[in-house]
Amino acid sequence: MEYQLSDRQNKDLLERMLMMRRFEETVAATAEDHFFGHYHLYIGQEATGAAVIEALGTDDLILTTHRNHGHIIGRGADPGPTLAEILGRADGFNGGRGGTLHLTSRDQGFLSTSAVVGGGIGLAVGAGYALKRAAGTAISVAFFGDGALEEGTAYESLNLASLWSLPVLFVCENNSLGAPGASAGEYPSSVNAAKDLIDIPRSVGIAAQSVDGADAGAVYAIAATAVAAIRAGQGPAFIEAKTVRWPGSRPIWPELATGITNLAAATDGALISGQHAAWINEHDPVLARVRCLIEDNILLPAEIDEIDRRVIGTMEAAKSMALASPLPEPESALEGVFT
Amino acid sequence: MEYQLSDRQNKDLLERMLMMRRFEETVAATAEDHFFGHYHLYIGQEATGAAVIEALGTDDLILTTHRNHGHIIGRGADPGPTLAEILGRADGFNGGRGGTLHLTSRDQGFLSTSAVVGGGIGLAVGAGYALKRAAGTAISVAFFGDGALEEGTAYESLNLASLWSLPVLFVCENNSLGAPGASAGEYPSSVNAAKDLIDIPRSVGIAAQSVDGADAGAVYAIAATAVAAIRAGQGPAFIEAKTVRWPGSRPIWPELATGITNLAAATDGALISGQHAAWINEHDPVLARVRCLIEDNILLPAEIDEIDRRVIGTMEAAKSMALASPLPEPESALEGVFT
Amino acid sequence: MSKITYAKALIDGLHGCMSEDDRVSVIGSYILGLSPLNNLVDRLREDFEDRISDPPISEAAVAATGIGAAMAGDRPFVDIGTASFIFEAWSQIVNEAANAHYMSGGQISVPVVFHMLHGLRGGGGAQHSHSPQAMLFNCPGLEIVLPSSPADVKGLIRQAILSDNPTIVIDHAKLLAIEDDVPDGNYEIPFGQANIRRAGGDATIVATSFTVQTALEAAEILSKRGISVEVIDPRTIVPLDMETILASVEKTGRLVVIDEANLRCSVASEIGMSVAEQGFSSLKAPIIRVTRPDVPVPFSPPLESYIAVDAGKIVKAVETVTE
Amino acid sequence: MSKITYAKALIDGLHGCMSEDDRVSVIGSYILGLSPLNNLVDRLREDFEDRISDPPISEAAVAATGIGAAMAGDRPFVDIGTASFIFEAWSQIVNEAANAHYMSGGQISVPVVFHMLHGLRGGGGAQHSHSPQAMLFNCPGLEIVLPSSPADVKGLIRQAILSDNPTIVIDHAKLLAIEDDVPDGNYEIPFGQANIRRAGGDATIVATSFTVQTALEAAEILSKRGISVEVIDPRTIVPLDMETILASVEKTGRLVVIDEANLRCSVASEIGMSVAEQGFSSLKAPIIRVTRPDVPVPFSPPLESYIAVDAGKIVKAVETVTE
Ligand SMILES: Cc1ncc(C[n+]2csc(CCOP(=O)(O)OP(=O)(O)O)c2C)c(N)n1
Ligand SMILES: Cc1ncc(C[n+]2csc(CCOP(=O)(O)OP(=O)(O)O)c2C)c(N)n1
Ligand SMILES: [Mg+2]
Ligand SMILES: [Mg+2]
Repeated sequence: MEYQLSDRQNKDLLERMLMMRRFEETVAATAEDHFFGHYHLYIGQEATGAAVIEALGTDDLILTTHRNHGHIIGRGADPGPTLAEILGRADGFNGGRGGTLHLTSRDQGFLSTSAVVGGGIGLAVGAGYALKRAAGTAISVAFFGDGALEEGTAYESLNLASLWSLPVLFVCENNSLGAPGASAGEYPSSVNAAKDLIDIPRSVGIAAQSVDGADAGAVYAIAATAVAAIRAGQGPAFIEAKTVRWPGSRPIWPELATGITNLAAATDGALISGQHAAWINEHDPVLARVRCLIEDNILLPAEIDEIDRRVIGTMEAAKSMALASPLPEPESALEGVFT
Repeated sequence: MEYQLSDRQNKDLLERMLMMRRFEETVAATAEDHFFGHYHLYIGQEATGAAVIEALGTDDLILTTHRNHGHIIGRGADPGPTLAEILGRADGFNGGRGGTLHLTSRDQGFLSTSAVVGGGIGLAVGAGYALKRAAGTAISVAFFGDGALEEGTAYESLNLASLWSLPVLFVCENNSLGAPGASAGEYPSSVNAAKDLIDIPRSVGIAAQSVDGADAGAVYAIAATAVAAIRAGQGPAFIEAKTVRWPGSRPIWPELATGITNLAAATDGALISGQHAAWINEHDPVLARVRCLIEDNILLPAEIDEIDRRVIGTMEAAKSMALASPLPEPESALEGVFT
Repeated sequence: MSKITYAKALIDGLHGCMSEDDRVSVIGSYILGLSPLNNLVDRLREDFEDRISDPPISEAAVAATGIGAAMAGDRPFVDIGTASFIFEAWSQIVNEAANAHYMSGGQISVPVVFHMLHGLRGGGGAQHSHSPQAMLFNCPGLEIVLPSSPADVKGLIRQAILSDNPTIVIDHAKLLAIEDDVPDGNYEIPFGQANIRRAGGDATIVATSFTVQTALEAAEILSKRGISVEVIDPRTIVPLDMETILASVEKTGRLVVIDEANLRCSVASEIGMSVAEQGFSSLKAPIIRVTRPDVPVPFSPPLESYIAVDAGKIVKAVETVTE
Repeated sequence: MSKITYAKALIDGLHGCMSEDDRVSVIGSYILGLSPLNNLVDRLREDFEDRISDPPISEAAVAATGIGAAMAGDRPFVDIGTASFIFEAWSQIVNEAANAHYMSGGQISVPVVFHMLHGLRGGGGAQHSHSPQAMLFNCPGLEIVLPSSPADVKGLIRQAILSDNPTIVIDHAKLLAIEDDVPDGNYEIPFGQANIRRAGGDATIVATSFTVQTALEAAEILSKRGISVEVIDPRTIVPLDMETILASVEKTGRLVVIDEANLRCSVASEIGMSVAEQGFSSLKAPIIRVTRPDVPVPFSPPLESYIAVDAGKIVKAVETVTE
């Protein structure tokens, strides 16, 4: 069975991607004048997150990583409290206690963001354990980077999920291939001797596939197939989405090196210029998606523009909300260690 | 290139196996009247340890596990101080501080026995790191059980050794297949979702092979080939030896269920009787080896008997030495935390 | 009320919770280690077959599984076996379980229980004899339970499972076979309420886990020598009932703190220091700690005995502070 | 003598050792974290290209590699990065590195150095702000070094590398940019010798790592208020120079202990308790600890500031004990 996006889903998915992109642009713009810890933008990986999320249901549970903004926004969390959290404000999802590294939106099914590389994978297996015991059809999803596969807990967790046939979807966003960050001092990741990362889950009997993470349709087809199999009780599945990590992380390379996205450039390549032009042209999954929707006559440029304008408006409102939110009361730091 | 055992090596190897077997029989016999912690006998796995050790050189370094007696004795460590250590005596290799779980004979190239499942694997990778930097031809060897492959550090260590092309031989003694221990309350091991354990090292690019661990000749051929490749700079290698764990571990199943080995039973099956007869017939690697040496006219029964008698004499001397050794001075417990 | 072993009381407590609440499941069945009493676990296996499972030797993933399941609403009881192996899952405990509730701003709670056996067991050596409670005490966000009697373990284990916080229950292998009166039926013992195991006026002893037994032995010897000691068992160190301890020290003016962990940064250090801070004016003598010295645990019996807390050492310490 | 940053002094010390001894290699090049000074590491990369390597994100295997290499005779300097991630390698540190020498009966030594950056860094949140020295203090067999100045770090890092024992060197991100006089050439600072950073007679402050700077700030404020404090930096907590601390408390009769770790079982608890035990008769007032409270580290700046040790809190504590 081949899963294809319906028109409605195509629109949804584009909106998710634009929400992700415009949110990160807002983060980068806000960061210039306001305190942030370090953060890691999701730019360049939108097609993967949006397509996987499109394949999920509302009861599914998600565990994500330091590069979590896209997942949370793409899943439909209100960007206001999301940005407020990143800014450490009282009205942030975590009341300012988590920040970008631990951003959690329980209402959207997020249980935790672990900033420990690989930390969320085992938690997702645990969520799968609980869901399997509950005997419903919900599944859990772990998003993680290629670097997480260097951690032994990732491997242990894969083995355990496989042994107990838990309903877990493992989504590895391999953003190291061609990532320009290394030269700017970013962490080396994908320091893995595996020729093919999917050989790792396969070695412990987990069905695994690689996909071009910039191709939302392809990711959706694979994710929807995997989700259906998991819901049918076939045990965990693993997807490696090959994406390209964009700059825009703080403090390592805080510039929004590729500028504010101009959707018109999807159809008019001449609008892309500057040092990173080739890279934007080749890799930008948002432009690629827009291009494809127009070419396939799924959406008109004007319809896309309308979505984008709405998204941009949402972000402006979110920014206002977040900046209007107060910082938490200092003494409240002592509260809430225990329930 | 196919490695074959020379006559000399065949004799050596048999002696190593008999030393291992007779040592463990001595341990079990001594345990009845003297204090021991828990221990884990190597009976049933002698062909693997002896053949791998036969393929090593004197400068090679070894890290082993809780099931270490065979490796240490097979490598030529004096059984006196070995038994003394297991008995917690002052003249034990570790001065009584380690006991069976941490038995260390540095002179034989043993760096440590970690009783943490998987603990020695990373240490062996470290030894390989040092040896590679020293640019000689020595290699390091990690012996470990199938259970160790459930630990994430094992996986991390394989990946690291592969990435850095370190001179490490990984020897997994998979003793869970057909092991009767589980029914007697032994730890479940081999709780691994991998259909084939060697798929795990292979997933991170390590050359790996399985072998019948009861067949000393086959283990030797594979080990010698792997050692030569490692010495030639080809990076780490992995061997899975399929063996069968014997009872005789304390406290779980302390009986020497299969009795004292009678070498005559190698040629006269009628001498094997009792509850475990089939199992001894099928699995005992010592009897299998003796049978094979006689059938292939490599050694005469009388020659084998002579070796065995010498080995038994050595064990009697070892036992006397160990039992004559005093317990350590209590106050000495406070010394030697730091160099 | 019936006279049963500590091990049975523990399993009874757990069984009671499992009977009441389907969300409670057991991951890891070596709850009583390799104790001869381990077959008590068979009752759980029979009555809750699909709720007890043996995981691979993967402490980190196993702990994460417990934590993630708890985040999703389950109430897992995760057995780690020998306490030394919790170190394999240290990041999961310290970085995930302990922080999640606070750092999520209260959105998430983590009602997981981790159970393990700590301490000197006789020949365990350096890698099977740890008492990790001292290190865990330095990690905010974990409730830490150290039972010392059959009646306590039954009620404390129940409270641990009912608690919505991540809770570490640390038993001692040498407690398992101890027999004593245990109330029938289900009951919980609230956390943070110390138990005055023996009343006395000349000196206060604070002890936890198996060392409570040793302290009671010492108290008996001391009473024969005319020294009357009060033995306090905090039962949980997080939360810690400082009030009971301070009130006792106010009465006796003398404090000896006992701990199975080694000296530096031990539970004894913390409790002693808290008294030095909050009860200083009551003190008539230096506080003395009786703990393992700062050495790895040696294997050989005379070496292990030499470093172990025993009644003799406690008696000596009390005699010193009451001199 | 030249005025250089702490970061440069650290790299100079390491460079000196690498120049002298081929057995010294560096595993992990984020020695200065994401500090803007991180490019100082380039000097090591250039001069010792084949002796510095970046491992995968596998703290446990990386630590084991360092330990195993040391067992085999190498002298690796292993950088863990943010101290919170040492928890991933806890078993390797606590079960392998710390025990090997003792439990082998002296056959093996483990001359490895583990380096990491601890503490509140500004926005690090609950998983990037740990100070693991308190937990490590409870593990016998590790030397623990907490430098607080450029001159100290250079000499201490050298001593750490020369030591035949496993040694943990814990730097603080906020120290890296501090500039001060540092002697030229190679020198080592022996372990176990506290440094009296400021002499005084009214109260003793014991502080470590970055809190030494905070304590000195507080001492300055207090001196303007007519209170003269002695600020002692133990520099290493294993071994710990109790003599210098006890001598100071004997003189001042008052003790405030400062620690970046959270309260329970902190380094401050241990040092305070040791004084309550060994220096009780000198004490004229309760000992006070100034540490982080027992909460995970929150992200938001006002929350983080609220729980941080600062000069104001230290001043208040000293005023209380000298009242
Ligand atoms: C256990 C642990 N070790 C090291 C780090 C520091 N660190 C933060 S992000 C990162 C790289 C992660 O790579 P990857 O998982 O591929 O995610 P990406 O940033 O590429 O999306 C590292 C090493 C960490 N957060 N946790
Ligand atoms: C980290 C850790 N977890 C659990 C244990 C308890 N334990 C001791 S032996 C053992 C089974 C090991 O199986 P395997 O590695 O296959 O070795 P075998 O005993 O079969 O030779 C277990 C779980 C341990 N020693 N270390
Ligand atoms: Mg990556
Ligand atoms: Mg096995």
